[in-house]
Amino acid sequence: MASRVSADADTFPKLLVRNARAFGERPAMRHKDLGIWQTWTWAQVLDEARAYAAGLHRLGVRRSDTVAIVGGNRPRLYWSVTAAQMLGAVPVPVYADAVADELAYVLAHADVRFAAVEDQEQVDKILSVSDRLPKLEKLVYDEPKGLRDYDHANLRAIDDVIADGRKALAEDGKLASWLDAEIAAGKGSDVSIILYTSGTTGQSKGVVLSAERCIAAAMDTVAFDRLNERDEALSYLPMAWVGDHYLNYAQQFVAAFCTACTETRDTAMADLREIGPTFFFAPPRIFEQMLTRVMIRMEDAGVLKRAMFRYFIGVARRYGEAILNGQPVPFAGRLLYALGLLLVYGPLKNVLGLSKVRVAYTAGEAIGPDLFSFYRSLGLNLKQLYGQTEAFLYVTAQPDGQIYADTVGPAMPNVDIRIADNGEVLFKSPGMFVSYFKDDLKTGETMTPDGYVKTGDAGFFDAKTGHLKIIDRAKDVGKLRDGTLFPPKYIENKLKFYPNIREAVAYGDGRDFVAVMINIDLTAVGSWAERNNVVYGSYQELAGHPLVYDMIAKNIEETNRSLAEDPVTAGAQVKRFLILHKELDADDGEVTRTQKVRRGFVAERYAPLIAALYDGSAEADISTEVTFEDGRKGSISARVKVRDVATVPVKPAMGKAA
Amino acid sequence: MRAPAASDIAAGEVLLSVEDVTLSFGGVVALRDVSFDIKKGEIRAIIGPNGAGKTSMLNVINGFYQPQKGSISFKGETRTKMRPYDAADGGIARTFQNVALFKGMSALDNILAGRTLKMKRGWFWQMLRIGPALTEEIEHRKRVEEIIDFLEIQAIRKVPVARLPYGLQKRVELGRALAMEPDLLLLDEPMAGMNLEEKEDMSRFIIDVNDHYGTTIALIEHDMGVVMDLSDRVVVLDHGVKIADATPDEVKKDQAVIDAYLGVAH
Amino acid sequence: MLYREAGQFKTSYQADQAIFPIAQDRWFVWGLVAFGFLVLPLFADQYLYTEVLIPVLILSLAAIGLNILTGYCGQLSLGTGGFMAVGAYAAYNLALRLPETNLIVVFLFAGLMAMAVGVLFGIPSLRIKGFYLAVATLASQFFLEWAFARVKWFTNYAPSGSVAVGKLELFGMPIQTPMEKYLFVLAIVVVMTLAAKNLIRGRLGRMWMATRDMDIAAEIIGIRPLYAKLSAFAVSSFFIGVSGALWAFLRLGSWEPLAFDINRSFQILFMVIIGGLGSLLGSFLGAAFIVLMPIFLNQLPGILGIPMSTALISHLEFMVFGAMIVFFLIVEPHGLARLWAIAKEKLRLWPFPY
Amino acid sequence: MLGPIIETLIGGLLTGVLYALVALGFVLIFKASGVFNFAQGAMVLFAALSVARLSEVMPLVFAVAIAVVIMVVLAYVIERLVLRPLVNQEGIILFMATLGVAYFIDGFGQTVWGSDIYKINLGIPKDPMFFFEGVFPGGILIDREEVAAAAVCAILVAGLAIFFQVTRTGRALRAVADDHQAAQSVGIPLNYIWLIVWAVAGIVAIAAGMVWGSKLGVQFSISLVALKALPVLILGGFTSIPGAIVGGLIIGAGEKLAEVLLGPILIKTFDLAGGGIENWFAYMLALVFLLFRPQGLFGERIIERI
Repeated sequence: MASRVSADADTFPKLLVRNARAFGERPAMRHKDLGIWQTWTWAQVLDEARAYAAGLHRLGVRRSDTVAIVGGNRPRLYWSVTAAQMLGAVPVPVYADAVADELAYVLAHADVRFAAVEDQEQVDKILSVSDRLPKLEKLVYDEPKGLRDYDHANLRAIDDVIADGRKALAEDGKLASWLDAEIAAGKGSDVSIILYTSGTTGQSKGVVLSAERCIAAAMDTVAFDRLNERDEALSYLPMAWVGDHYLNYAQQFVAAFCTACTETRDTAMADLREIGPTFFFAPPRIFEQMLTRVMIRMEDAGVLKRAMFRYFIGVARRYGEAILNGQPVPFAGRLLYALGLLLVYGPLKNVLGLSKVRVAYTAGEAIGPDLFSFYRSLGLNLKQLYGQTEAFLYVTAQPDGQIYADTVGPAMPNVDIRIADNGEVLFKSPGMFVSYFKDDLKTGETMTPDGYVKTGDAGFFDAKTGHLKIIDRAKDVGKLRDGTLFPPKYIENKLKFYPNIREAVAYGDGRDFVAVMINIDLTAVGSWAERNNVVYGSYQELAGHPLVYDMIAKNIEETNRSLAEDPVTAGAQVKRFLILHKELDADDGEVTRTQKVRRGFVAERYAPLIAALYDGSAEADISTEVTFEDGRKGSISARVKVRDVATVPVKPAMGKAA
Repeated sequence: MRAPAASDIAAGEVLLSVEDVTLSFGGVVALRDVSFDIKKGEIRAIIGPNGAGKTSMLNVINGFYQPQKGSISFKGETRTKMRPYDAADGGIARTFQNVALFKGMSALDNILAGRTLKMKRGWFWQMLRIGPALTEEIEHRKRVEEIIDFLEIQAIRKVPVARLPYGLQKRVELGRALAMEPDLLLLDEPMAGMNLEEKEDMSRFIIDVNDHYGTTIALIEHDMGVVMDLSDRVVVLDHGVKIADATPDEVKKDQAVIDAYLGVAH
Repeated sequence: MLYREAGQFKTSYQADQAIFPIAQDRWFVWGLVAFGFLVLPLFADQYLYTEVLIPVLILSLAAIGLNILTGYCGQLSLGTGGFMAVGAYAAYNLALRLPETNLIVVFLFAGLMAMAVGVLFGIPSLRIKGFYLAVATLASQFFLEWAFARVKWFTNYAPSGSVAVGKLELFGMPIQTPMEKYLFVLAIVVVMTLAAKNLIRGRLGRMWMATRDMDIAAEIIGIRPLYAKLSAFAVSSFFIGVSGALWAFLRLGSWEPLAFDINRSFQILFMVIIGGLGSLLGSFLGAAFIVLMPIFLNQLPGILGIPMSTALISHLEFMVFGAMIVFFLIVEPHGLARLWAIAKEKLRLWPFPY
Repeated sequence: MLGPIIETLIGGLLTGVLYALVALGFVLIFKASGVFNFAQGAMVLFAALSVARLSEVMPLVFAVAIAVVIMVVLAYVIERLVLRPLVNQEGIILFMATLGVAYFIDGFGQTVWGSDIYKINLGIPKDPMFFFEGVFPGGILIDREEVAAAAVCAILVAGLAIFFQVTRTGRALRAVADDHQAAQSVGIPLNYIWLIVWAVAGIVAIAAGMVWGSKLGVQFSISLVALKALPVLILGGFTSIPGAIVGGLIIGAGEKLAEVLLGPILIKTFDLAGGGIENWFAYMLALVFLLFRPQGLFGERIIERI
């Protein structure tokens, strides 16, 4: 695999040299600073990075040293990555918002001797834990504000380091040729970067990536989306996240496109609009925020404008995706869509800063189908990808024209995917990681003996499209008593896409069938009740209303139909459900502070209800202790109804096909 | 009138001294025989209960009022009569208790206006806006952007100031004063009407200005806590008369000050 | 709606501070200028030139002049007519006494003379403000009007008090036909508008606006009120003087002081207010509105087929004109330019309301 | 020589009374509402036209009575349609609005009443009176009409003084002039105040219009008399009723004297085509005066707060 990467372009510094030669006058990096987009060409970036590297060398950075990089998206921090790599040192980007404790752990674990940081805030943070970092020698910083009076024995401004390096390079010809030799001495198999996973599961792990693998992976995706030196991207996601390092570093260097750093964290959206990137990446939550803002702002528009907006969004829903996918659309539909493009979609994308986007990706978590379709129907080429740090981001991605909201696309070129017996997705890819830093045990656990990486996610290939569907974390996927796969999150997420359903908790592991407990969404159901003259006095009353039950039952039946479409999930259709009389609440420990359901705890707490779900009774009494907002404790008791829902019969012949 | 360069005066030496100043309006005496000095590089606070004559003192220093008696020496030069623009010329900038921004202009233009004195190109070049005039305009824009960066108001640089919340207006006004690159900065209640967070921000900026640009600062403030944290030395006025002049710690213990403030909330 | 600003980012201060930072605006203005110079002459007839285009352009220039003083520097003036007269008679006398003088020099001289007189009459602005100043500027209006009517030297002892210009030419090219006159005026107006814009967005403009918005704060940042106000009077009068000369030479041909009476002052003031204080665009919109409305009102009875005596039409015109002024002030006190700005903002944010 | 000068002086003073009458209308409105009412001249013309045309068909007393009603209605309409929608706008906007109103009233008046020259006969003998025939050769000639005007003016001023000092509305008006918000907070509706001052200014306009009309004939040029009242205003201050009267006298006397004394000198020195310096002399006088006393004769000194 690595052989595809030629020896004169198998590290990022070498790519930089190549880009400076091939695209010397083209912009490589922008940063909104002092009110305008300061721009550096590839030749200038090379010049800065070389001077910086020389300066770092003079500060004492040596081959194989680790250099921490802490801060927001700023050119000098990106150059810190390159400058370290030029010297054969290993950059270790760290989340800027990490608390001192986390920071201390990563910096200590990575044995960093040097750190390049953004500003006073980060300097203070590191100094506060310096007793835990005996190996740390020197700090360099980008923003000098407030640091004037600090002891500069081990502290330098990056600008000073660069200036010092530039001077040394100019005065000492040998240093320059030494640096050139150092760059040339870099090998594709060298460690390029260590990315620490955010650590939702236990302590962070340092994912070691090699240069040639990073570059190989980026080459594939650059070709896949035909990115080139004329593209522009916005850099606003954390530098320590694999997504940013992939998009705004690896792909940028391979395709030689231009990356623009935002002015401040608060101005990201305004900067997005100014830059108007052609290649855009955002997690679903950003797209969701954007949509919410669109809807809220439209609420304040005049009646006519609102009607026009609704009408054309409707047109887009009908024809937009088909047009984007190049499918046949009636002429009248095309005409209406063209009008909509002029009146709504074009201006809307313009105001959001998306009008020049050629390729947009979202990943990180499941995106709601409505949300996904909304952007696609506007003509935004939004696609999903599936990946992880260990894969250097990509495992699968949706190719242009083959987009399905509920799949994450086929394996990327040169990626090999296998589904393990327990449903876990395994892969082998060009960009796969080398090891976990200083943790062979974990590395061994994650790799199969034949060199595949375990993703920890359960999934299957969709029968119709051949695209991968991710259903749940592998360890959460259970089995019904008859051995059918039971992916709770997959079912819950499907249910939660209905606006009426705020939360769903599915049970089925080791049981005969799947049953769910539902939390209704008070806002959505409440406004439905208002429209339909359903009178209610409390959440409990509304939740128990027969009409509400009917409505939710309909939602579940639809979900069942969708589950039945795929043989792997067909057996996991929901047979019975109930609507909880109270909202699951973090104060009661039912959900985490980040609103994730604590399944086990809920099962225990509502044991009588679970029993009722499975013993066939039509209703059950429940009494639970609750914590009120003012901290008082009390108890709520209720009689909760249980309902059956229709399921789609499964053809047994299909069952074995997967 | 061109005052001597402030660089001739070493840090810690007297930058401005007020000697026996008496000011009255009609029969009402606002200041009586007030003397004190401001040393280069320090943060000097002027405090006192309402009606103590604090703002009048600032107005005398920067030329709005002409004292009936006494004199003011700035950078070693004693002056008799001067107008505010002469003070500006000499290197004194100030902000007002009630924000005095140019409402019809953006934050950026407001701060740019603060550089009026630093710009030299004549009408003809301005009219053509090419060559030297353009270079000058751009050079000063850059200096202004540095101030915008310093005060962290990037997001509002092109917003008309009338639309800004009060706290940000105060920041823009400080920016305009900084744009003058003053030797002495007079701040009239820089934190009046701010919430705690805004006060903390503003305190940080004041310290940073003093630290980063080395600007000597004289400020009036009501919030005693803020004054004690910020300032190097404090002058206390009461009914137009100086009743104390010492470090914050000493002033806190001064019986005359405590009496003057008795019953006055702070 | 028509704007596509995403991707129009600025990499230099020069681009950021451009007069039209948005590409679509830039194209529109270039298109408009090209239309004015190249397309209009293809079909415009004499009436359009002499009754619409030339008056609108020349009076726009006067409105820009007054706007600099009133809109940007905040000094209300009712003496515009008088300063126009200074320009007109200065140009007349220079052309009369030094017949070989280039026409451009003649107009420059007109502007400079008006500038000198303007500065002289601007001196009271240091002591007085607001309506007191407005009334004081009336002094210049009446004095100048009187001077040009009574001092025989100014009119070269013409027995009727009316003066006329000879044949006009520029670098050997005749400026005789309405089209030639129009193109000449257009060129001057374009160049001078650009100059005005540059002054306004430069140091001088900021000084004016600072003085207008808060004179005390302007003083503490080192702006001398004397300098700010008198420079506004000077530049303003220069523009007004040139427009007066243009009005006399290219619109009227022969004229008497009455052409620059108090009603002219009011007319220009109306343009500035209706168009929008503190907006160059407003000066043009206001001039167009004030010039076109009487034409429209005059034609209206004819269009509607109602026979009316000319006296009645003229009285009705007064009424409608007055009513329109009041109506406009109530609907949008900040003038047509504000309406335009709101519309533009709406288009930029479309489909959002804000 | 002294005789004609005194004669000129007295003539000037009497004309000045008329100026004062018009200026009074300005002051009333400015004082109470801060509006610089440029329509005062048009109101004078309109009032004069109303009285002139009505008195053709009825006795003068009735004509005046109806004119009063007309002016009150006009005040109501202006308050309702112009001032109320523009409340809280800047002074210059209100000023422009009154210019619009002036145009409208000029057009409206002439549409309704016609645009010829009309006469108002006040029943005062036209023949001039002669005084001090023993002191000066030929005596001093004084126009009875101007004396009558002075009397009207005196009565009006006395009336207004009583109105402002004694009546509740008058006191309210003074409160408004001093402080808008304070006035509102004591429960005086601003709209009502405005209506009153405009109506009173309208009635003052009737008086001015009748006197001017009987002197010059009622015609369009009457509305230009308003321009003459402006220097009076600067001289006397925008908010001072005594200022309007004293200013009017100074301007009236000054410009007549200048015409007689300064005129010939100017004509000779500058080779002028006739005099006519009274067109601008009043303004120049006011301007020079302003340079020394910017707040006017009776204005209060403004101390700027910082």
